[in-house]
Amino acid sequence: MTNKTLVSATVNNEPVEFLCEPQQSLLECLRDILGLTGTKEGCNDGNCGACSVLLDGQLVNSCLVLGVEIEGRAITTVEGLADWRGLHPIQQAFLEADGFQCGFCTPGILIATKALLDRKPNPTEADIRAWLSGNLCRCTGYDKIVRAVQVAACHLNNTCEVDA
Amino acid sequence: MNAQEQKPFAVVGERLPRYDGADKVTGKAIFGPDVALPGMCYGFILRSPHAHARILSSDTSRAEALPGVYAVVTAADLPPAESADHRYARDNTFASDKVLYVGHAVAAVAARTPAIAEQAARLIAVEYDVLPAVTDVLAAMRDDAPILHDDMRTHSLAGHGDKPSNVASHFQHLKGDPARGFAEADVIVEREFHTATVHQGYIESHATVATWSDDGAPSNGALTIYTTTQGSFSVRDHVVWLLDLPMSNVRVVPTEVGGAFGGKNTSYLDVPAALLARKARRPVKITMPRPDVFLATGPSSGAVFRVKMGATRDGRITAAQAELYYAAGAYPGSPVGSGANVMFGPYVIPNGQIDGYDVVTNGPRVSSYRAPGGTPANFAAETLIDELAEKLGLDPLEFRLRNHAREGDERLDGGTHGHIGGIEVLQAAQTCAHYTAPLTGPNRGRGVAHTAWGNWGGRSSCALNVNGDGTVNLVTSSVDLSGTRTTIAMQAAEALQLPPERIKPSVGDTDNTGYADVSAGSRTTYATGIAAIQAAEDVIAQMRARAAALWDVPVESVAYARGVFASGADLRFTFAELAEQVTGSGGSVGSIANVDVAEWGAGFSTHIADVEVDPETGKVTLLRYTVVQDVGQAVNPAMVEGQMQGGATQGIGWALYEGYAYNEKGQMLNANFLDYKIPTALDVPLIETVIVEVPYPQHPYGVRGVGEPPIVPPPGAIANAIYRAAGIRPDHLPMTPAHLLEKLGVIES
Amino acid sequence: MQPFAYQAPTSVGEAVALLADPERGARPFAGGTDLLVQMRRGLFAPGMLVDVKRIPELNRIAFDPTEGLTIGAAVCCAWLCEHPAVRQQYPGLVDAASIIGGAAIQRRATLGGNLCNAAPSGDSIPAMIVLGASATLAGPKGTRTVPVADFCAAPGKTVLRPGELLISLHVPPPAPNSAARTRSGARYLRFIPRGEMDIAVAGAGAWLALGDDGVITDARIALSAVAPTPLFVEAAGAALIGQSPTEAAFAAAAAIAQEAARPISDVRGTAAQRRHLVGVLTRRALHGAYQRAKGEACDD
Amino acid sequence: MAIVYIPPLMRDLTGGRDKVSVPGNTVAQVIQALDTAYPGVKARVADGDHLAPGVAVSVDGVIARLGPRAPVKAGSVLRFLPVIEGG
Repeated sequence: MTNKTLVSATVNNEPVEFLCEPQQSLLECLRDILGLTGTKEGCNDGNCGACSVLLDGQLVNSCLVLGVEIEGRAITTVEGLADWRGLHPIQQAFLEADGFQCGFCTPGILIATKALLDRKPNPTEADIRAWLSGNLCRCTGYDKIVRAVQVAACHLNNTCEVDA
Repeated sequence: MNAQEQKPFAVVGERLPRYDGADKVTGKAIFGPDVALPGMCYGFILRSPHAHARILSSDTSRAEALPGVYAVVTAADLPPAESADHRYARDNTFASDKVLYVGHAVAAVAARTPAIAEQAARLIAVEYDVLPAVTDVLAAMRDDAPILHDDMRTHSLAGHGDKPSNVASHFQHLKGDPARGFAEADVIVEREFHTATVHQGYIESHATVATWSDDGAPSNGALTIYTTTQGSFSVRDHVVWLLDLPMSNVRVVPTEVGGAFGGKNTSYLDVPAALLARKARRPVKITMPRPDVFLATGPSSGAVFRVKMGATRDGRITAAQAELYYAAGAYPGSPVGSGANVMFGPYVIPNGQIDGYDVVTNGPRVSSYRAPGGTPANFAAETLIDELAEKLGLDPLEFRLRNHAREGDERLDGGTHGHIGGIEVLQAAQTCAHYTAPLTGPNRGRGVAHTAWGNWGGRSSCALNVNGDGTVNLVTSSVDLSGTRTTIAMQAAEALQLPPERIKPSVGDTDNTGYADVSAGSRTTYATGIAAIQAAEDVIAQMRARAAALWDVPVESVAYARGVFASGADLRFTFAELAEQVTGSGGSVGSIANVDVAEWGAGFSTHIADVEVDPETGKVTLLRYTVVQDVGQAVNPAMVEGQMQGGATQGIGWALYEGYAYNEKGQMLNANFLDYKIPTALDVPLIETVIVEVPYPQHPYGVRGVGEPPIVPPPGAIANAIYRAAGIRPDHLPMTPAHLLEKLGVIES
Repeated sequence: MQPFAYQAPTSVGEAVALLADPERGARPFAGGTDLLVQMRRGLFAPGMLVDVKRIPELNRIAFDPTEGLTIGAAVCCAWLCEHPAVRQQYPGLVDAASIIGGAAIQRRATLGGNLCNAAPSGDSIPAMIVLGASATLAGPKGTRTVPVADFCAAPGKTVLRPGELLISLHVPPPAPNSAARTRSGARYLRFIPRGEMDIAVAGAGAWLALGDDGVITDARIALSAVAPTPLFVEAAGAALIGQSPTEAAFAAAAAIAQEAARPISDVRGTAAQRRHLVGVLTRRALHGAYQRAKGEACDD
Repeated sequence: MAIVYIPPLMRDLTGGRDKVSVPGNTVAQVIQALDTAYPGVKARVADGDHLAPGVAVSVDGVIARLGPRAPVKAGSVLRFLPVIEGG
């Protein structure tokens, strides 16, 4: 018999309840139980960052968090960035700056970017590179990702020049 | 002239946002591992722990008996092979008599949950007779090497070998008289290079869902496969070939693709999933764990090069000679042929010889990786080019310019260069901000490398359908790896003379589109773009005819420009007005263009790297990096820059960090993203791009392929920069800190 | 991953009771950044994970100028590195704690886990050893304290007894002597091929104290990834006592460290490379520790 | 007649000639004609009805996807080349 646990948590500002087994990672719970497939599995060992989510506002690899651990806690995934007003300024910035190619690492990078800009609204290029070093991207060479984060920062700080 | 008048195109050349962009930044895009079907169960593949072993027996009964298991399949479930190639493909799906690499698939299980499937797979008892393994290409060529295929004889145009060998084939290009060429040389340089096997390293693993519409009757079942692939039709071809099914009964639906770079040209999970789904009588999903991606999918060849070049004091290359030894992995098919083409590709070699060897080794069978075979060959050749320039006291770009091929010059493989922009690229590199900026500071150096890459055309299909409101649906069978929906739609918009927001592009499946080759070889924007333009021209022709009929005027009198059909002074329809008329009566307008583009423009790329070498640790830091490339005509410059930056970064990884490490048993030691080190955001600087546009005349807008050339020069450019910084010439890829310390004489090798 | 049970006790007593029950096959679980990966690889299959992150004692950081620093075993690296007193008083610890993985790993990985994982390459262990840190353990028979230098027994093996749980790590106050003007500094450096996200090829931690006359009064050197356990090279530190802090003295100490190293060749580096790096990194770490002892910023 | 460039490794069969003219309306017919004139050619470039593994043929500078069944015109130029793939 499986020993399933009922977990109550908040995911993208919505209350959720789900049953999971202790060995199921948060990533599996999000994707396979809650149907939130925006969060991706790249390596399942914490080395690629594709599964990045926010746990109580803190950046974590959801493959290295157990689903049972999130009892009473709040998760933000890529699906929780946009709201009824439209895309989040970070998403908008990645569109404007072509900050992705295949788009597979993008959800994790958007989440990591949110975590960065929440704590450091004006990061330097070095800050951005260091912070995103746990999020592998094989397509872009990071150049346009770094620039997209810079555009996102200026969107969020209302410091963008017109027609930048 | 103002800027507006100078601009030859309305849409092409604009930095437009991507049609699929919003789905990619919101998590809505459906990639391979995201597909789920009702009633789906899960497959798991049992793989060999041995690099080389005979399978003595296998017993699946305990797996089959486990509750929750729906099906177990092995090689016995595959139809017999009908040719050598077929047998290789069949055996690479499931090993029959021998396993040839760690990770070689032996059996597969479908079960209610992934955990049960994995547990059941571990219950399959396989008895192996372990054999000696060989992973190094030169070791595999020795007389006493373990033989992978008892029936393999070296194929060569000089005749077949007479004894079993791991050398699958040998070819030779010869031009002029190399001995005479070297005799004429004032300076001769000669080196041997060793390069490791590398992986494409896409972040999305392989994933497939297979389902049979009639619940699995084997004779007439209709199979649908959802998979992440570079070519839906190539998957169909592969499945049809191995399962002996009618083409019409196999439908392949490509998902969004999370990185591919050639690695998803090959089908791995589709046949196992189809077999399991047929036996399990329900949809089966298989997702490959990351370690298996390294162990069991096709990386690019590790290789060895022996290269010799000679030049005169006035800077003319007189002769060049190279031997290329490429590890193919378990079955023949390394990219040694394209490696040979890249080797001295940009230059006029009056006397040259290249010998290429395709050698099987106990590793996964290699697949394509962005400019297959080119990067390590270019590293070898461009190191010697740099050395010649240095010995001759010439600027390295100037030396390359003096020897550069022009249109009509003969290549070493016997072909001739077409309309190429290599000289323009070198000239742009000479004058760019990076090359003209001084580089100062200790332990720093600047290097350059330059390449030619052939690109590709091939088969493509594009359908356009005009809607009643004047919008147009565009459907192609070319899988969109990094934005080609957008670049194809932009070309259609250009040809239709409509704003791009009126075009809605999508990627179809094998049931509803015409045949296309894989999205590979830098061909998609180029060749599928030609299909889109042809379809657009046909749509306009049909629309003109319909306007002529409605107006009752000769079709020749109907002109079309900037979205307006007109005849005479007063007859006028906008595209949307006419679209409303034609869809309301007489049947709607649409067109499908199927092309097989036989000619294409080669791409040239020069890279400039500034590095700093820590002489105590051997660590290389990239200070500045510039990519200069002829793209013919940039359809979407932002996306072109992205290709140049991304390709360069893969090449940087190849240069400095990446490589399969094997132990003496042939087991890979770094089958994960911790120890198979692809560059992180910290390892590369901002990558400057210089887009050179020498239009390719065979494309209506001058487009050339873009994606592959930028992966080629980084190792050469970085190696040459390291030489300037530290005085050593690296001859191994990756150029690890340990390798540099050994070259520096700081540690023993 | 094999199925297991999960418990998240809120007291040390409950946790120890779970861990001490041999029927349960329980293991402590904090950040999970090593544990879950190893379990997925099948290296071990515990019957239960005891999540220790809800136990208050394991989540504290406390600093007192006379008592020193106490770090709960479940405190994540990011929290530790953001702590103002830690940043100010223990930059040598921040050197190590801040490079264990990228931003996301930093929010899960703990110093306690790094120590209990007992990898030869654990970056924080030499950094703690040179600071004279000790580990407080609670078990069925009560609590005990073990110097970090003695904690690791072999790759993946520690002195933890069945049922014992690491509660906290204690680092003495930065100035070890009572003489008010005694100054000390620490530095940890490792070598990796990429900028981040790698396991150390080799690492070196150094700590030294300067007397009024500028002469080294005490010094400690410890190494990572060059022996079966993190290696405390007492002789290298001892050789510096009474010396002036010159590059020559640092080089001599580094040579002793090189002699003590017992490196192997593996996928991450060769033995020759590691032995060489021990020299370079020890010298550079001593240089950095000296700069910090003087109140300067490190120049690399 | 089609013009066939003889690769260096096959010139032992053609007495050192690097270019020969033979009749044929398809690649297969050209190969057969070559083999008649220079016995042994077919065994080297073909494997039954297929081209030998790793061997491609170009007709007038274009790789012949149909292999032996590819059409050949009078005056066409054929070359035997290693197979090339793209990524």
